[in-house]
Amino acid sequence: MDKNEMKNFIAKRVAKELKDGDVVNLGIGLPTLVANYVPEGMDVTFQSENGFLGLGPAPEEGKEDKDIVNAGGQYVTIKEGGVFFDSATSFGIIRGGHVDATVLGALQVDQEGNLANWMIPGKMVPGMGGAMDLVVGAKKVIVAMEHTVKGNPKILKKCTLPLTAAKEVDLIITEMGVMEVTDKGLVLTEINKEFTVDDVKAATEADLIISEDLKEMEV
Amino acid sequence: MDKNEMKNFIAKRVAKELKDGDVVNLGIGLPTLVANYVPEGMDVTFQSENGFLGLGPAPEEGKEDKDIVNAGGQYVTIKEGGVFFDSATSFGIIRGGHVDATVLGALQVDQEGNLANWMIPGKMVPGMGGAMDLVVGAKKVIVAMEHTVKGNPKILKKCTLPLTAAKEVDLIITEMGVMEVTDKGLVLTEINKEFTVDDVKAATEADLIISEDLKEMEV
Amino acid sequence: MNKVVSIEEAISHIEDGMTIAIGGFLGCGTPHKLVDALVEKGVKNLTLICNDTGFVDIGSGKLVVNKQIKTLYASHIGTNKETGRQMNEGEMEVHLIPQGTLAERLRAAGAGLGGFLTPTGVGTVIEEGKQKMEIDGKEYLLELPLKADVALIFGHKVDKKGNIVYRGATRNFNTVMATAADLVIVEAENLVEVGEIDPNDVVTPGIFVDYIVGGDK
Amino acid sequence: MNKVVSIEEAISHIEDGMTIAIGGFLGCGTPHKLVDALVEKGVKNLTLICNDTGFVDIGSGKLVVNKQIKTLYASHIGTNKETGRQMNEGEMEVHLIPQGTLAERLRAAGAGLGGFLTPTGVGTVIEEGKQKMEIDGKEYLLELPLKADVALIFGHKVDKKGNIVYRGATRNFNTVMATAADLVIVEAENLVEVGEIDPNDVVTPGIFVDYIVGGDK
Repeated sequence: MDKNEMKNFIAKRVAKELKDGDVVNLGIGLPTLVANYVPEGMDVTFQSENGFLGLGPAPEEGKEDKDIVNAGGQYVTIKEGGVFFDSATSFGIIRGGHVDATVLGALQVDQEGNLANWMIPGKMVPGMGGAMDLVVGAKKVIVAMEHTVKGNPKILKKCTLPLTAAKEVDLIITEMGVMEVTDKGLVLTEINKEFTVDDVKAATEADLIISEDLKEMEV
Repeated sequence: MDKNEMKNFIAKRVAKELKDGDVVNLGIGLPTLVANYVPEGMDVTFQSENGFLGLGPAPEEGKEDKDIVNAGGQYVTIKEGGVFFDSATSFGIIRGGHVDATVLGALQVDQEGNLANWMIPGKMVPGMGGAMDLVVGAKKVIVAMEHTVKGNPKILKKCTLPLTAAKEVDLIITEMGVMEVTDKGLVLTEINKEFTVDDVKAATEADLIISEDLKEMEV
Repeated sequence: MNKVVSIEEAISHIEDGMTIAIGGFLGCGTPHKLVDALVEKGVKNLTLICNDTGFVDIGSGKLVVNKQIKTLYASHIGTNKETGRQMNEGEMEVHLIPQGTLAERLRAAGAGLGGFLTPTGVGTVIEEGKQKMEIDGKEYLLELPLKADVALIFGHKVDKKGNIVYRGATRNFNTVMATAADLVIVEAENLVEVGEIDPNDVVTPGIFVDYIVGGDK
Repeated sequence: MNKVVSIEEAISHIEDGMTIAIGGFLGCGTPHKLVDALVEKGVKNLTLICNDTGFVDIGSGKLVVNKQIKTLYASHIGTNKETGRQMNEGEMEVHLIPQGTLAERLRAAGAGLGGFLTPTGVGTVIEEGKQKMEIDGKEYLLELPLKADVALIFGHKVDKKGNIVYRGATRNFNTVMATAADLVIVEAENLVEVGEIDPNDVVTPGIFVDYIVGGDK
């Protein structure tokens, strides 16, 4: 798989986690691809934390509306039945547990479900934006990312970067497999058939528990 | 003065406290009469705590709108430029100091500015409704009422009934005069020419400081 | 995801002992048909959250008269004598809450806040049992979220996704209650198709609504 | 009570050292003309409250580039490199605040609340210096109100009383900022007569607005 295929593979697998009627917030980058893989007939509402529900795809060229942009500042559309609101309402929805799932990337994630994705001290401090609220507020937190960065593990025993939130991650989905954060630790529940368990272990710093019921990762 | 004249006399005097651009909340009963005495050309916006700004007079018979009632449940109207909102917004406006004056009645009020107007233990417990928020939130709290009840003082040294709020009253306006709550105590600043200072003192349990600059109460 | 159901089906989810929040202000903006159905169903030992208990024959007060309420959270009960009688005779437990605090407690529950500091009630009996905090030299009471199992609300125009537009003074507590209950049932004055309400005009997003009844007047 | 003034008159009230809240989200819903006027006026040592600092040439970020900002409160600054540079080199004091907390702190200031308890930031550096409270077994941080001297906001349709209707995703922080400043200036995209906006459609009541500029496009 090339980078692009890999990202779409991950996004496809994330889409399988969504259920009819879900309200979902997708982070910038890879997570936005998830919207392309929602099965037809399934009613999933995407939230844009800058102020609306019913986020739709990018508009055709020339049909951009300056007042309809997503949280990344890109022109998007709103679907029929969508709703615009302000930031206080938006984060009331998020913090109040009315978002079923949030999908976002990570700089680091660990076996306790800790997540770091908003700063690298002394290097890059973009700010947390809405990530801290989303990770604390959403019912299900899914980290969707490439398994490693430049060959180095991002799934650790313990995050070393400043946290976005403590113990809030539920699921990690990468091109190698699907990992669930449980009381017992991080459990590999699905594996991409292109990799062996040893491959995954080698690319993961965290202690990986292999599910007795390990399945093939299907997308 | 008969009861009705007395109430209108008090309401007229209260109206003189209002300034152009003020946002004002009027309590049920006597205070509602204040709206009739706002000088023409003066822009005063009345708030109805059940959910709007721009409270207007009662509609003509037959023109009642079931969705436009005041906090007393009576049919009213909304003026041009008015706004409807929900209770959270309404009390955000009230508690946030965006109401310039609230005018309300009292069972008791005392020389420290304490107010009791929401219950008589064991006898009448209607509840505080929006009164506690209004008295705490409004920039200026004006108590408008008859000076005594059945000949007994209502303006006391110290309230004996459960308080609506502590030390929030700024001004007391009755048919006998105008009293200001100050750091030094309760100061009679205006007197109705139909009464003597001794009359007012006799009808008041609170220690009454007579302003050196005592004026005639004009309406 | 069909949310439009009969009143019977909607209230079939309401059982004895539940906490029910009902919108409205002295009957204005109250879901009257849902209240009537609840009176008919006769579920008991309910905890009721509402601004007021309306009148003996209007609004949520009917549930009081029918002796279905065990505990009440409200800001004003003076217009319904039966509420006062049941309170005084110890038949019903009544918690009187300042109106702004009641609205904010419901909002806090809906918005995932653990509480808020309000100046309302400082120096009064409302202080009792509450934590008092001083911020910037001013005293505040810590008030906690208030949540219901079910909210019964009323919308002027409701689309089939549950997006709601209110009219006039009917919003009152309907908006915050919609966010602060596990199950939300809206009584629609007018039911419209998805797309008939401009996304800029919606006040309560449909994601808060589980069931829609009425609208076929 | 004429609120409609020139941009020059409106911003004549803004002085060195003031705290200014500016609406918008990456430039969407930002009062661009007011920002430009403020850049031209050149007031210094401002404290800026905004969601993000836009880009070097779009939105409130222009004020950063022009070195008018001493202290910044924002949730995200990654799209404006100059903000990061000034922060790293100690030229500007930056307070990063989770977006929901920022919105809620402004709302609290506008709604007269002394603070609120949020779960956001528990277990992170955001905890530092804050009181932590446990409610019902869950941990929360006590966050305090955030208020400005002046708020610069943007409205799609504004009547001459200052009643505002927004469009699309432009509401963002404009609504809460309108409530949380001593002086509120709205830049109108369209200025209309009083009465042209239905009382049911107003999002920000005109009582919050002191001055109205623009609208003559």
